[in-house]
Amino acid sequence: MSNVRHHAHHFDSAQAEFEASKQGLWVFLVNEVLFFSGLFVAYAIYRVGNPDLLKECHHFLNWKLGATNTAVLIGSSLTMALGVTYAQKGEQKKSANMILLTILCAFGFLVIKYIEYSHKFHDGLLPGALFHNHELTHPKAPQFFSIYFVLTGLHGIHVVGGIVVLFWIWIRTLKKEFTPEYFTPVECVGLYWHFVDLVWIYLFPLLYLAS
Amino acid sequence: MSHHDSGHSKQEHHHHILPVAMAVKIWAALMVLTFTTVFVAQFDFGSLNFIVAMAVATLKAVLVCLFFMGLKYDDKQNVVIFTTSFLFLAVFMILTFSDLFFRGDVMLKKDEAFFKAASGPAKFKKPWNSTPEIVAHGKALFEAQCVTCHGAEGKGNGLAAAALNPKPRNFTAADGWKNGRKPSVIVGTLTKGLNAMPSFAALPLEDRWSLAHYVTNFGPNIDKDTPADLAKAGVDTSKDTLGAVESKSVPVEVIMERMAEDGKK
Amino acid sequence: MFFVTEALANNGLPQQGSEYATRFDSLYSFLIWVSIFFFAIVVVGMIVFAIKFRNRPGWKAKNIHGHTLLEIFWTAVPTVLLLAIFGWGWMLYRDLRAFPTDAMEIKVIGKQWLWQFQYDDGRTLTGEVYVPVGKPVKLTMTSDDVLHGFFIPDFRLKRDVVPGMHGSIWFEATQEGKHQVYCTAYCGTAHSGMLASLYVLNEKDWNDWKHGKKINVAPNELPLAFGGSAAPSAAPQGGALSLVDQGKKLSQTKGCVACHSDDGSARVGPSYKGLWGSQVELADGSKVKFDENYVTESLYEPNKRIVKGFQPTMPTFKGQVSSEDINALIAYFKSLK
Amino acid sequence: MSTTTHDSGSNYLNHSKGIMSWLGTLDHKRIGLMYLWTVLVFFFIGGVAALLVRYELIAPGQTIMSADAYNKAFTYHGTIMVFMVIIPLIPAALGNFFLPLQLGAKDVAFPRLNLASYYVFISGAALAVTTLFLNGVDTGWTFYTPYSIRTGTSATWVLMGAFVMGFSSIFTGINFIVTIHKLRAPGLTWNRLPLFCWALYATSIIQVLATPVIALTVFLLTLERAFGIGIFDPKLGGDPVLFQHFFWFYSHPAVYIMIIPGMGIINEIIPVFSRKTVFGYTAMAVAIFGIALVAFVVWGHHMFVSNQSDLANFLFSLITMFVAVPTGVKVFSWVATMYKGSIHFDTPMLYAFAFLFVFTIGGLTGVFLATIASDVHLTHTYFVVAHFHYVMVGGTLMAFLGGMHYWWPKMFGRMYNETLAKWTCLLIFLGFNVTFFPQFILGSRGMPRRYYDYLPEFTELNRMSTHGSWMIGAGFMIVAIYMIYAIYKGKVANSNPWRASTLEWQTPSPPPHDNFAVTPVVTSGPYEYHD
Repeated sequence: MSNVRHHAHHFDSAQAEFEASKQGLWVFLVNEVLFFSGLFVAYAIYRVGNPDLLKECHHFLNWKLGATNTAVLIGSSLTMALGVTYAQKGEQKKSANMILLTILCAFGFLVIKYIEYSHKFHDGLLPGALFHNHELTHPKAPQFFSIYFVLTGLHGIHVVGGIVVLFWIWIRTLKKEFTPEYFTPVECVGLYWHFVDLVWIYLFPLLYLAS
Repeated sequence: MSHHDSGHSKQEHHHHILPVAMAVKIWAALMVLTFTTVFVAQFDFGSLNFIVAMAVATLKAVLVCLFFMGLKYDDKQNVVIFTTSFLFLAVFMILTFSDLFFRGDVMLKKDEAFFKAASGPAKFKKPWNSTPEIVAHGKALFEAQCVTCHGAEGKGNGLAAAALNPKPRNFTAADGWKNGRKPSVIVGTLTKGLNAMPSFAALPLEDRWSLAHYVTNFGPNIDKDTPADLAKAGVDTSKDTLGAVESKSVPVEVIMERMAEDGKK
Repeated sequence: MFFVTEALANNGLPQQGSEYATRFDSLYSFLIWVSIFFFAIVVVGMIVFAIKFRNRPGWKAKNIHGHTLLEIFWTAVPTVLLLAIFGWGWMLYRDLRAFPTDAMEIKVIGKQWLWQFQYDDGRTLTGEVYVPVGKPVKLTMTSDDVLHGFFIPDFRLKRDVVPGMHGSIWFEATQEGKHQVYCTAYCGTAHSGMLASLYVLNEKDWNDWKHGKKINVAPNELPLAFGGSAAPSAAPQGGALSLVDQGKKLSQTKGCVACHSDDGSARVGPSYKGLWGSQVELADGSKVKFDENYVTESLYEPNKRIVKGFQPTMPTFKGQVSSEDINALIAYFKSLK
Repeated sequence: MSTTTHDSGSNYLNHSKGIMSWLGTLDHKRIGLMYLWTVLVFFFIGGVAALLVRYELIAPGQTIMSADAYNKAFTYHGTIMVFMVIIPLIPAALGNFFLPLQLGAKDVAFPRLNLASYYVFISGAALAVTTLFLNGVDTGWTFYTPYSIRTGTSATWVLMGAFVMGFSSIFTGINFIVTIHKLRAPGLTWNRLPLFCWALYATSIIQVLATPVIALTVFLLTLERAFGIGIFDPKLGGDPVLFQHFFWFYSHPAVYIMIIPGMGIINEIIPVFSRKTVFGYTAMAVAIFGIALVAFVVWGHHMFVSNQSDLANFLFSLITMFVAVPTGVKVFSWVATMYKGSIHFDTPMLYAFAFLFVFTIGGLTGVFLATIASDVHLTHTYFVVAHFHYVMVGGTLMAFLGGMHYWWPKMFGRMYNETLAKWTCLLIFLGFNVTFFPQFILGSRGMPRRYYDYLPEFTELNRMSTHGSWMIGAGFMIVAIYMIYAIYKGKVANSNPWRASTLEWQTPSPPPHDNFAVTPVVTSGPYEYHD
């Protein structure tokens, strides 16, 4: 594929196509926010309705691991942003490395999540009917862990999706398909990845630091 | 909508490129904020913790949006689009709360009216003193509430008695009253419940007194409460009424149990 | 087309069973007249314009872009009117939610697919409930399984019955006699069979009934689809009907007919027809004779031995049917050759 | 308004051959047609279910099916008609075809996403319809808990289907929003935008904002069925009423996803056949947005008797009243548009008349249900069934048929049999009212909905309703026959048979592959007629 990119026939300039794709992604992110909204509503209901619920439950969440994951994701956001910057400047090599770093951070995040989950499974801190932990006696604790698992689970699925698209643009960058004129995919994947970070920025204090 | 009046109008602003140094600064800021929020969470400032945590999170989110996601330099349309989503998230929350946190008589625990004759003015003066009226009232209550087990004559031979062990109290017999047959004691039993007999705390206190007076009348001899007993039962004889007549709230399980029993009758 | 006029009587609303219903009906007829008015404006306008300004030689359309004043007018007027309607509706609704403290309370339990009514004296009725005329009655309702809806059209009164919650409604009946109760929240197979009859009794009947005496009020007009006509029972004991009739009536008032037909057609459960004395095949393949013992067991522990091809959904009737009732039911089953 | 007249025999239909050239096409017109045919197939299935339901109800007691079969029949009717027919019907089929044409664009912003949305839709629909061959589903299209958790039927599949189809709807929404923002022809300013585009714009916004919530809701419900996460299940301490909030936060706006595009079509038809501009263009556009926004804050009026708090009842009843205001503005403006017009009675206009008639009834009966006291009596009864059929069938479907008759010559370059079309329109209109008007009375007299069996006093009205359903069924059959006949044998139509002035008529019929040889330049409003 050549470095000169011909825009699709229904746009009258590559610029117009870039703007359109980017806006499309923003609209997609709107839909993402509303997708998580239901869970935040449910969370709020249980939090406000049972003030002591989180006090009791968050002791059973490992805030150290949570904080580490926050740091990991923020780091990946930096590398992602740099990846976009270098792509815009046409520095393919650096861009590719930054994207690779982002992918590694994403895997790191998942590994830590896996450790957390396995502890929860071991302690029987499971959603709803599966819940069987004897130290945590709050009647609504099963619901709390339902929300915990669905929220972090869906976020986790978004991370996995992120890894897939990051990998895709990494390959394309290595193939030198992007130029200072055409880097739409990098930009869009970047936006998506920052959104994934955004969700976690709220999940961390809401789930782990609730006192 | 100025320069968007036509989708085809050229927008010749070159892309803004986020400088590497700037990106690193933002990253540093985000890390600092993360440490702050974790640090604060180690102390208990009550509801303040939550406010701080949310404020910090929002600050971080804004930084990410403005710089990493480049909204600061982006087409204003996109800014509007993205903010809309939070507007509707708020609508979703607020209106759902307008139900969830304002349920009136719906939930059992809040539904005082669920308990029979829960409130209302006191019917009798000094209900700890046995009078024909109060005994008559007790009789009515007894026939509604007690005959199934204790039997119409208070012999403890009601329909359900057969199934019960120990057998329901026989009020006509003087024997077997561990705590004596004083009304105050019976009121206590009615409130706490005994063996198979559920708590009748749902009945207003003076109704429980009325019952007590009625059942003592079954017996061979009538025990009177000494002022000491009354004091022990927490009755202020100087007053005319027992004070608050609204029922003590009864734990949900008790009601459920009772309903289940009703079902079996 | 007689039925149309008959159906449209009282704006197509059922009889007025309570004082609230009459106030409701005035709101309702107001809404109807407002609707007719606006409907007329739109449709008449449409027809008149269509004829007057039809395309014809010599006639040319005038291009009109709008008329601000007119547009403001038809925005403002409906707004005001709608707010008024809201206010009226809310005032009525508030009365529905203001529970009199002296209301007699009956507890209602909905289960698939019958209604149970518990009085404070411990009396439990299924599929029928008796209330005094002119006295406030409060129903506190909950469900054993799924959502149900308690609906008394004659009282213009409805509320969902939600498992795990207790919702209440209240009414003060003015119209003696029978009022139909429906389940309005879809609850599965026999949803449309989940009916009950609410009898409003005058003071004398009410006192008699309370003390278990026999009373005779307007007979239950349940159609055969729901188990044919049944006289209300002088609960808790049966009236002076023949044993077979008592059994038939019980099978209706206890809600059996929601699931068991007497004409051989299988509903949720097997039909009684020709069942008596036959060998019934059970889910586990074994056989059992449909006799007194099996009938009794099926009433007390319904899900112990299920007939092949049916689901274990029947609730227990322990404590709700006396041995006299069971004898009556058996006599009834025998009669269904 | 500039017209581009280029005459080569090549158009989007014969531009490339072979089944693959359709299945893999990125042409919005072909994707629109594929949507159209698919949706119409589901419409047929849903319609058959409807006829079965009506036939069962022709008399009390069992007529043709068991209670369980009946419960499944009305569930499939509801689910198919809502998720697989009315929601994609106008936006995804007609919208896909005509939005770019009306904007003077060569295609939608993201043609690949557009094709993807079609296949996502197909797979979701497949998931849902498969259950027909398993043990079916009997929850009703509302999936209320806890019944939907307990029922042994294969509800999970349908929930999955709804989840997947949700994304096709979201993709279409994203696509349209960006297309309208970025791909309008030079000179096509916001205040020159055809009202059909405004309608699709508002619809797309609702699709993007509301659909994700139902996706999450059915996802949670699936988890509830699978693991018992206890959010909605009272047995595990969950709250069944919360489910209704989640469900209606989408499903009420969804009602406007269904009706607003219909309003858009009527907005196109009435000016064209009155030969004059629409009355109060701005008010019309604003009203569409008013409705779309209010749509998000009124969902609780479905729950007045659900045991939700009285505060919520107060708020929702109050806010709901304001839906009627913009709706009224639109209806009045449509009538006013005809004033001093020169009205042509072609089939599309007849459907517009029918629309005004039934939609007005549907709207006004909505006020009955918004008023809380009367809703307590009417909700869950046949009154509600009648009301939303007057809006959905009477409104959306009438508008859709109007649009089909209006745009058919553009889509296929052929005319249908005008006389036959007019008589069929009359038949459908009568059949519709015979079917659904009696249901208002059934409802107000107390017959609950979703009833397999009913008291004898309701018999005549039910029989009448069933007979009406046969008239509608026959009507749709006739339409299908003469429309398909028209594609092959109909007389050739010129590029602008109705002398309309919006851009889709400024290109040959059927339109060429890339719509416009020369990008048109817009110089005036959409409905400026000077004849």
